[in-house]
Amino acid sequence: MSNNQKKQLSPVQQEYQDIQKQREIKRPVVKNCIKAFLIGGLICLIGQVIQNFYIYYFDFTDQTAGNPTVGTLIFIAMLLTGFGVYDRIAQFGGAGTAVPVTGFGNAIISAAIEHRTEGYVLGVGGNMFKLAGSVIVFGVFSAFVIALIKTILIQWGGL
Amino acid sequence: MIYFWAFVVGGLICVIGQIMFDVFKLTPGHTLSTLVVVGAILDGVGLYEPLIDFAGAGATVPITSFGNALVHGAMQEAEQHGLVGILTGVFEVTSAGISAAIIFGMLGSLIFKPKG
Amino acid sequence: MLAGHRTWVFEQKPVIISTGTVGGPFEADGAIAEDFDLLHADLWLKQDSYEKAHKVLFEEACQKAMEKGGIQKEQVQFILAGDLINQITPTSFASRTIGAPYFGLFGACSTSMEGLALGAYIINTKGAKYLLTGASSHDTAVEKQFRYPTEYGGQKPPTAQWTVTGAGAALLSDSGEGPRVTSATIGRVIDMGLTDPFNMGGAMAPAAVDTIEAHLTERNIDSTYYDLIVTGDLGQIGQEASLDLFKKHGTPISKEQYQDCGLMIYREGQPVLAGGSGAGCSATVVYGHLLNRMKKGEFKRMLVVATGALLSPLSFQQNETIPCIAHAVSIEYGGGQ
Amino acid sequence: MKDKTTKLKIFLLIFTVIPFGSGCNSNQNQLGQDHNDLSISQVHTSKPIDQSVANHTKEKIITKDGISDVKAVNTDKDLLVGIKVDNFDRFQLKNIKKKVQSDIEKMYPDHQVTVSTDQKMYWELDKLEQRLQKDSTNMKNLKKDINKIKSLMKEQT
Repeated sequence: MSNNQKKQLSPVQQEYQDIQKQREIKRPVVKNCIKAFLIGGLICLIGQVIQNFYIYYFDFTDQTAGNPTVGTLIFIAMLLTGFGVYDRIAQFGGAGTAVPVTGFGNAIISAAIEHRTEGYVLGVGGNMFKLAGSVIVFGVFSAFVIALIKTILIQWGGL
Repeated sequence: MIYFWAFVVGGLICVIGQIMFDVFKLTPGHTLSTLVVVGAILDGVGLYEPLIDFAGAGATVPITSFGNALVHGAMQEAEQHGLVGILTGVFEVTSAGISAAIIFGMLGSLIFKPKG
Repeated sequence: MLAGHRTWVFEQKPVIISTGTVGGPFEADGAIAEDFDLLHADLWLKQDSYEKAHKVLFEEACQKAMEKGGIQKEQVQFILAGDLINQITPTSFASRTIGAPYFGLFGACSTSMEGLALGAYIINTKGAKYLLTGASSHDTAVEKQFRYPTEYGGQKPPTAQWTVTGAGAALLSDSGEGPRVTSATIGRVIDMGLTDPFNMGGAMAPAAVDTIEAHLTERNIDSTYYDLIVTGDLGQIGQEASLDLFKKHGTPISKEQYQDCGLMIYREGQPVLAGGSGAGCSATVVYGHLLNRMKKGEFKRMLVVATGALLSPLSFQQNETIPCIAHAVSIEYGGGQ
Repeated sequence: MKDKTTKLKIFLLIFTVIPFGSGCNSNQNQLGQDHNDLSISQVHTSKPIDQSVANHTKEKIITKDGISDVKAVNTDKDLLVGIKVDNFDRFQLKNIKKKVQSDIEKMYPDHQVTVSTDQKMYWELDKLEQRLQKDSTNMKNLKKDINKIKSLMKEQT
């Protein structure tokens, strides 16, 4: 992709891009990965604590405790997003805050809060899935395809 | 011990996300969509369930589990109702996450203003 | 009048008789807070949306400029201004309040100097006696439009720049006391094929270099003519990359005289990554900080080169590259008038 | 300035993480000892509810690979077994469960056997065992508890 674009560049453009590249501040990949590992791991750990709490004190099993756990994590994400803390943690944690389900919640909640000024129907309702929508779309579609293939294979295997 | 593995596995999945951000320069949207599809594929080949058994929340909290849960719901219904079940069952398992996000999103927009 | 292809030399030397600058909380914490006429502790400015707050920013900047210049709003003949929001509504709505005839300008972050160049041209040809020009930006309103919701936890890479919350306006006239606009060079749209919307400085640097070099050649002067050449918001990367380009082209520009508004506005330690940006960045720094220093006699001649990245969220998503522009305006004060 | 604060943050994080790691380790040691001594909880076999079936099951199951602890409770009809599997053996959780289930079913064909690797099962059976040990339950309550656990285990998602 980027190679194709590179080929269309004029020599002047190419030359400048090389100069620019040297001056570009490199992303601290290793440092970012360590931060993502710690923050992401911490969120999952908190998730595990919540999950065990639900299993131990309420009538949930390993199988069924996932839902209340996700709900609780998204609730926490809502509070942190609303108080303007989540984006600060995210600047530090990077993918560590984006990949867990709290990041999914943050994407939806931040869009909802942001577009409140455009009204509840068109603003909040219409923009809520602005960021997280693609996750649902690709998740559902790929799940459909995979389940379809699997079901057909099972049925053929059965035949 | 489950806490330790939840931390490590969850952290590692996030590291994969960070590498997609920083090395491949993908937007969060692209990264998360890819991870969801990967989760769905892993479940399709039967690898995600053992990972959940092993790492607990380390595998269920990252967004990859979303893809896993979508496939799971579809497969459950498919076993009972055949091919039509795939359509009806997709949201069966994941509905909690999505509805929680919608409800808290709406609540959040009632309570909070963006802080900037 | 016209020197070369794209440089105007203003014989009448239009005067900037007064300016008004308004900033937000983040700028109040910055390096040049004392140079703002008005600082707000609240990003909302008591409005119910960021866009409305954005409008108020520019209204207040114009108000301040008129107040300091001792001019009633009925006397203002034109407004030439713009911002970054879709269809530049904040500026248009602010102009509705002021009620003067209005040119809405869009040059992304170069709008401030685009307005000053055009305004000086109008004054120079006696098209008006008093006119207002300026630009504004509001951090969260711009973020909302160009990037993600403000509360979304997207990690910004170190090449990203922080959009300034602020508005700067200048009142121009054909006579009076104050710094004078002596010439302007209008920029071409330059595209070096960069695509990273989180690295504007790197994309805009060639445009700044192109305009500065055109300006020097067409006015037939040396870079030493200016005490200060200040770019709009190239940030750290853009500044270094443009210095590399000057070196390569053999244009002698020293590091000391070459500065950047985006690097001046915030102090060290603020989380602005590669520097400030936004239409309000060059407007507030030039109309506030730099003109104040000029009036104190710290320097006499400066060339302001406001740079703009002409992209939209749509063009970025359609994999378009980022075209950029830079307009240069020379401002002189004291000495040989 | 900025760098220092970020470094500090990292240190803080590491310090919060270390206790978790070490906590886990000590836990593991305990479990290991449990395993070595085969010190599974024994519940007395006398009246009113004979737990010899459960006890015997536990003795058998604990010796299997990958299983670090077992809890079991029985009535005249039901036999509930909660097993705990640790570390990398958890990848084989489903297989281990299946094997244990079929083994116990062979041992006690007259009982309806429910085996689970679920935490909930383990904890609930633990509570039941303690109650049985203290004689603070009777046949009726025990059956009620067991039915409740069984219905919980049937719930999916």
